[in-house]
Amino acid sequence: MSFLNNLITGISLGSVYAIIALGYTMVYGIAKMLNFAHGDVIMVGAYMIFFATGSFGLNPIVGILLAVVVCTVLGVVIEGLAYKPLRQASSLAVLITAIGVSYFLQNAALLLWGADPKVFTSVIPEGSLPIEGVNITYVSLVTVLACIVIMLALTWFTSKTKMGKAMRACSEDKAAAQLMGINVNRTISMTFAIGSALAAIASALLFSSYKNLIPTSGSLPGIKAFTAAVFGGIGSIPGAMLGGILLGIIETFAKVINTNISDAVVFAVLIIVLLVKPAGLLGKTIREKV
Amino acid sequence: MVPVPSHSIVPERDVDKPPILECQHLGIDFGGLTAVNEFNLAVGRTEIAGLIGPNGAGKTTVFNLLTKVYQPTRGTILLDGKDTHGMNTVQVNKAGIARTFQNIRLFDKLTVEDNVKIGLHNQIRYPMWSGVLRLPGYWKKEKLAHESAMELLSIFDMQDLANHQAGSLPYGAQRRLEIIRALATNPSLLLLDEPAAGMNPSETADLMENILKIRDTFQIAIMLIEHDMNLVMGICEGICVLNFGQVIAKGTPAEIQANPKVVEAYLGSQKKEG
Amino acid sequence: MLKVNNINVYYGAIHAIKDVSFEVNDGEIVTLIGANGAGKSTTLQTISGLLRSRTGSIEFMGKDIGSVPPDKLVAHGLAQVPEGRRVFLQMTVEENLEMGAFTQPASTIAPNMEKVYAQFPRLKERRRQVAGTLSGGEQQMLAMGRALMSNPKLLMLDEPSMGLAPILVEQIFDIIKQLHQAGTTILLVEQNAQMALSVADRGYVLETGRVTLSGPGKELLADEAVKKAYLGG
Amino acid sequence: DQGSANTPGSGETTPAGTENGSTGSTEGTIKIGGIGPLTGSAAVYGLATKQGAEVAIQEINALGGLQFSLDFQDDEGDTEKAVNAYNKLIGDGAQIIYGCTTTNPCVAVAAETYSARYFQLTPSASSTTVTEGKDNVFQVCFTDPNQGITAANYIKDNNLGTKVAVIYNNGDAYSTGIYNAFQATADEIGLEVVAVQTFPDDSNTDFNVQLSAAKDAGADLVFMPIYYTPASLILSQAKSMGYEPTFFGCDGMDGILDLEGFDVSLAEGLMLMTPFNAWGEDERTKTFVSEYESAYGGIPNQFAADGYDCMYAIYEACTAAGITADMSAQDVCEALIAQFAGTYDDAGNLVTPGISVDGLTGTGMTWSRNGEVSKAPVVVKVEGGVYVTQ
Amino acid sequence: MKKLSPDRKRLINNCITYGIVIAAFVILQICNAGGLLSPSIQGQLVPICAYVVMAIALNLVVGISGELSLGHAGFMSVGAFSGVVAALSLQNSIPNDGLRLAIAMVVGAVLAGVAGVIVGVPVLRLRGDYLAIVTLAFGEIIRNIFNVLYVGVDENGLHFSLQNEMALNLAEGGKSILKGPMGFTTNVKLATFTAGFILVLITLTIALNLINSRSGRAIMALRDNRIAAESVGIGATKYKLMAFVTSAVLAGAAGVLYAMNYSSMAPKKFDFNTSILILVFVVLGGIGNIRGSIIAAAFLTYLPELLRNFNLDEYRMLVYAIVLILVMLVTNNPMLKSVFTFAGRKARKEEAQKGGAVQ
Ligand SMILES: Nc1ncnc2c1ncn2[C@@H]1O[C@H](COP(=O)(O)OP(=O)(O)OP(=O)(O)O)[C@@H](O)[C@H]1O
Ligand SMILES: Nc1ncnc2c1ncn2[C@@H]1O[C@H](COP(=O)(O)OP(=O)(O)OP(=O)(O)O)[C@@H](O)[C@H]1O
Ligand SMILES: [Mg+2]
Ligand SMILES: [Mg+2]
Repeated sequence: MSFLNNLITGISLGSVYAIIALGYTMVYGIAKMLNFAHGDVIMVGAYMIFFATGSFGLNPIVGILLAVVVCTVLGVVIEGLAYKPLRQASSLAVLITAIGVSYFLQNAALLLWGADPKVFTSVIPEGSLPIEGVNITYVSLVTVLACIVIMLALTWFTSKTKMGKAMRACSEDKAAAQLMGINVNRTISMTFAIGSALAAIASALLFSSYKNLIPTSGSLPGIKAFTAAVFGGIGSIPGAMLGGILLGIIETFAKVINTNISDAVVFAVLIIVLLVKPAGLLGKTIREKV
Repeated sequence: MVPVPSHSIVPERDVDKPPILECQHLGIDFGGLTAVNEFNLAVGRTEIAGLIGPNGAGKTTVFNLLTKVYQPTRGTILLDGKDTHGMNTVQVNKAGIARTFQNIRLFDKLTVEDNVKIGLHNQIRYPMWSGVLRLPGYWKKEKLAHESAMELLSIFDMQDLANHQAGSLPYGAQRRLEIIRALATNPSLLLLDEPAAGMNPSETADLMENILKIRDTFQIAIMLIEHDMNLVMGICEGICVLNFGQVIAKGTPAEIQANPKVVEAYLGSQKKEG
Repeated sequence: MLKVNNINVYYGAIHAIKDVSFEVNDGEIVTLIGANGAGKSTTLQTISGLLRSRTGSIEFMGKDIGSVPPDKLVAHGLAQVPEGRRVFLQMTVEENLEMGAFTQPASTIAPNMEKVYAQFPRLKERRRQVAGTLSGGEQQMLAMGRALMSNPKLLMLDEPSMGLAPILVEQIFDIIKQLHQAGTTILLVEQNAQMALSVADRGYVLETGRVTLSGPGKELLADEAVKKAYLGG
Repeated sequence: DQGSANTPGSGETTPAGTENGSTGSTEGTIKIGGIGPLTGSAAVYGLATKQGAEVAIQEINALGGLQFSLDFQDDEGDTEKAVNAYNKLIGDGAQIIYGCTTTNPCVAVAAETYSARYFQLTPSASSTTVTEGKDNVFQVCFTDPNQGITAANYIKDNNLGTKVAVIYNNGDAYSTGIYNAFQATADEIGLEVVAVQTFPDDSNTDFNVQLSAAKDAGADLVFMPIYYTPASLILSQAKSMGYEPTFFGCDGMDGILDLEGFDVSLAEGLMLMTPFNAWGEDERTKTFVSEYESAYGGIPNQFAADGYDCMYAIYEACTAAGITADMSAQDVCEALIAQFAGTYDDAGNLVTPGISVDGLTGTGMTWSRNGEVSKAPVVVKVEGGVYVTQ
Repeated sequence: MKKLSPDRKRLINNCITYGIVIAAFVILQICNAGGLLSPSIQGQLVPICAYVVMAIALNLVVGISGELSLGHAGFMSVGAFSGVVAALSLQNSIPNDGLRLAIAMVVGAVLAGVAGVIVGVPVLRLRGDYLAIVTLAFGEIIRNIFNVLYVGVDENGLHFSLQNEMALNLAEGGKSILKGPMGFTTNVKLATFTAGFILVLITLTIALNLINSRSGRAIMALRDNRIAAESVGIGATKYKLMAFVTSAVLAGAAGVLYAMNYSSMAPKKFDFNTSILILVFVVLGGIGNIRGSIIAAAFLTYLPELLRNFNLDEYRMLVYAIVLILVMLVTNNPMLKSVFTFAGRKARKEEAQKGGAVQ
């Protein structure tokens, strides 16, 4: 029984990682950059929802919509101001700029909204399924479902739609993409818009399960999501989801074994998996044509 | 003296010496696709052999098999009589196979000279700490490396490009540099993948002379893939034609040009060029 | 149709194109020939907007395109097959072709694709294979097919015959002729001057960034200097 | 809206005297250099200590006697930055060091002040290593072991629980310090500890495993020597898994009721040892709370109160010792040490006793030679959303 | 004038780099003697040296070997803590501070090197971002271990425990050195600016000499084109490992220098954020550009302290973030770049940048 409950805990934790990782992979797979500011965009989204629902007592849905709008705009603005000028620069230069943006968002949030923790009011009704002995909260149920929906939607989008394919083209060869008539800048902004919108949704679910909200709340989930994304196979959308969920499960059982060194155990498992599957769980190793 | 396999076309001067390279039943599959199959060939000590065939026939793949970029699915490769089974790219190179690449693979950001010095890596050696501590050995070997590099560059008289960045050289120069880098590893078999691609006829003519020069000065075997028939027919002693991964013909240039299968699959009507 | 007025292009300090001027009339095949590093590719990239000229002007169908971004030009009917293929290595052959038709209405994609497959049956066999694993020549075919997907008015080809089997070179040039008959204007950059000049209406010879010779294809073929330098004669 | 009311920035709006800190030598003001996290994940604690102190300094300066100025530097909760901040402060002529807020930085800075002879008083760095072997460093908060021991005894004596589980932050010195003392005492007095669970740092979000471990071990009391931010999560997650033991916290727990948006009903029945009760009835507390709220918004927690008391302790010591603004930091240091610890003869017998300070966090606070404060720990219980002293 | 040969250029460049370092040291020493340095600046000299060494070390991996490492703070911590343990346990047996510091550094460097091998052997089989994430993982693991590691010393030598201080059961007069999350709290500071300067010089020499040697060329060849490098007989694992371990060793030494400047330091210090900070130095200074790393490390370490002087209070880190972003935008702007990086360096910088990790 306790095993089952731990498994459920793991899945709910994992689904939160997964939902962040999805947005992360989106940007990551296309713009080929580690957007370390992604976690902080999530943080901003959460504050939006918090004030909308908490302070102004708006309906959660409205709150989420507000967050989606704000995050999307934020994402596009960040991309335009901080990343676009670096199209020619090395991906590491962009990475560092992203870190700068992350610092910026955290400290801006600190100034705007203060350092004291805000306790998030769940956008999903509290409580759990009425099943004896197992504890499945509605939040985690919704999170898992949301994950699956988003995962399918993104997969369809990038593999089937014209825009999605254009994104992949840009991620491979910007010059060639332009020669196809693809507006590279618009396409990449688009990617950020989508990624940030997903960040907003993720924020709603993340903080519905783990309620404390401070300006730095975004960074750890951000890193976990990055880990999950790589774990599942970079750029692979189903991989991001799988990676996230597994990460959650591993983390939970690592704690069950011993909370003292649970992190070490988690990362050890991660390393072993990557050594066995060097391209992540679902990442495909495209052999370089020689 | 080793009996030369019947299915080979080694020039007389090499017949009494064992072949430098011998492929038996070589083959590889990529998923469903059989890229190369039943590839049998022997190359003489100082032979210039040609490997031609339509695009996608499997020529480059053969090179990749010989250099273990891909591990063969079937068959054996004997280099100077030794089976290269289980070797990796590095070991094969140390054993004596050097190559160039169809899509040029230089160390773009390094200078021309450094590219050659890197080719000399296993020829002129000194330990890491000798370099870090700048021991006498370091200075001696570096001087030697510099001289050898210059000497090699002089083959295509490229000495005065020594300080240029490899990546910003024009296409043709890059191809030549790749050949020099390969030579620097002191191979007994040199594989050239479309050395004349992107060169105009006059440049190609120079290249042909140089290939012959290399063979004569270093006394090594050269195997080349090329779509420029002037070059292939001009310098190759034996030619092997691939189609859909299968050898469809072997023989001297004359025989190949006459072979209807080859004309039909590869050469086409051949409005004579130049 | 295309009018290039003394453009100058630099790579940082390197002055790659020096006062180059030429024009391509509607329905012509014009070829640029020249040694490695002469500036042929640079010229094409400048026309398609990937590089910018410091001086002069580029007119396409009577419109100055000197500052129009590359992606807009495609819609205007300008397509380029870049040097070294530049196919999308991680996308399948089919997806690559779809990308070529990015600016086209969805309805035209299917028929165009059939046309391309008809010209390059090899691509049809490999339609589901990722371009990265295609052979050199297969990639070249894909690059050309991809450009054709946007039914261009002006097609710019940068060394289309590079690395192709003789039989395919012939095919490529046949296709070029067909396209020409079908009314596509073509600007052709070639190392294979022999073939290029024999199909071209007019040709320009580029040497270290300068136009040194120009004239009808046949005349250039006969020209002694050209013979010596580019025909290996 | 609430949010911008507690903008740290609004610290700017506090009247002069607290402000001219780094602008330096106002005539006749004694310069106090404060150190604590104003940014980063520990910012909330640093800000509380800063603001509490600023309230006190306003009052003190209003008295018209000794004048103080506080220059409070950010250390991001990081040792290196704390030492940098310290160097900056003494460079600007600070005479007394107030801080650090968190333990590790404080230990490092204490080593500096000890060798450079600056008097240092920390509101909240509660590890014994802070004061160990340094005669110039004093604490206003309980030491960690002290809290651990008291907690164990209190739980035993009032038999609040028969089977005890502990959840603590093993990445944090404060938490680990209390736990170790608690465990040791528990073993002595035969208090049964059935489960010990840890978490790596305060950004940790999921406590289901720790809680179910405690639950499965049948613990009826969970001891949580941790800060209130993670504690609030534990409470809500315990609720959602239907686990309702007695939760018992330490002073780090104080502030949980002021969490914006926190459902205080979750904390109903929570017991904690805090020296400060914001709902206390005495005048001083009331005025402090109101002043604090008007200046910064939000109810002050014990960090703020400790900060407030620090300033008054320094003030009283200074007046008693007749400190003047023109004295060198070193002279100030020796004088204040004498005032806090009292003076002893070579045989080590007390000659003159140290000062005794009445503050928000305790009445008759006195200090031992090794810098530890002695004040009566107060255990409160949350009832109806406020503290009720036990 | 005739074009300089790259060797000449390289030589001149290196001389400039050494020159800058030595000049900086001399000037600062003179100012210090003249009492011109504020305590704030004095206090940062040693950490700056440590960060400079870290930056150079990481640049060997990121710039020269072209692999992204997000866990270098881990090696720094291995050096830091083992160094402190060595120094404190030798306190009585070796009275001479300088010697004790030197020994501590050697110990720290060696152990960090060992860690480097343990991490590198498996990790370097991975590519690009997978390697990055695994280095991150190792960094976290190392920190996690130090968080539960207790070390003490008494007359029967060192004692280790993974539970708590009591479990060390030290004999009378024994002292515990590492206390889990507390890290060390009773360190005797030994680090001096001079020591830091010497370490920087040593690091610089090792880095530059390695780069301009047979091994260095092999490492860069693997970075630029792995397949081609293997085709000329250069084994990937050996040379990637060489760069990685050298880097780890230097990071270890830097860790010792750093730790020896504080009487107390917690494992928490050496977390992901510190690894990132070092990476910021490297990228800002120009990937593969050693001199850039030095300047960037010094500048970015000093910047936040400089900002204290403007009474920014809570706005300080916000400004820091903005400055960081702006600097990145400016230094990477194709137009402005030429202004910011004079001819000699430009080429090499751009080269290396393209060679950087995460393609
Ligand atoms: N890694 C791979 N995965 C799948 N298929 C591959 C791979 N490498 C090559 N192929 C296929 O094997 C066939 C032979 O490829 P190869 O590169 O050897 O052709 P080639 O003879 O060199 O042609 P070209 O003259 O155009 O270079 C091609 O059809 C190609 O698609
Ligand atoms: N990215 C670049 N950076 C610097 N110089 C360049 C760059 N690209 C080309 N060049 C230089 O510009 C000149 C023209 O190059 P371009 O590629 O146009 O020649 P080309 O005629 O196309 O030669 P090829 O037949 O090899 O394609 C050459 O000298 C080349 O070295
Ligand atoms: Mg090929
Ligand atoms: Mg070209």
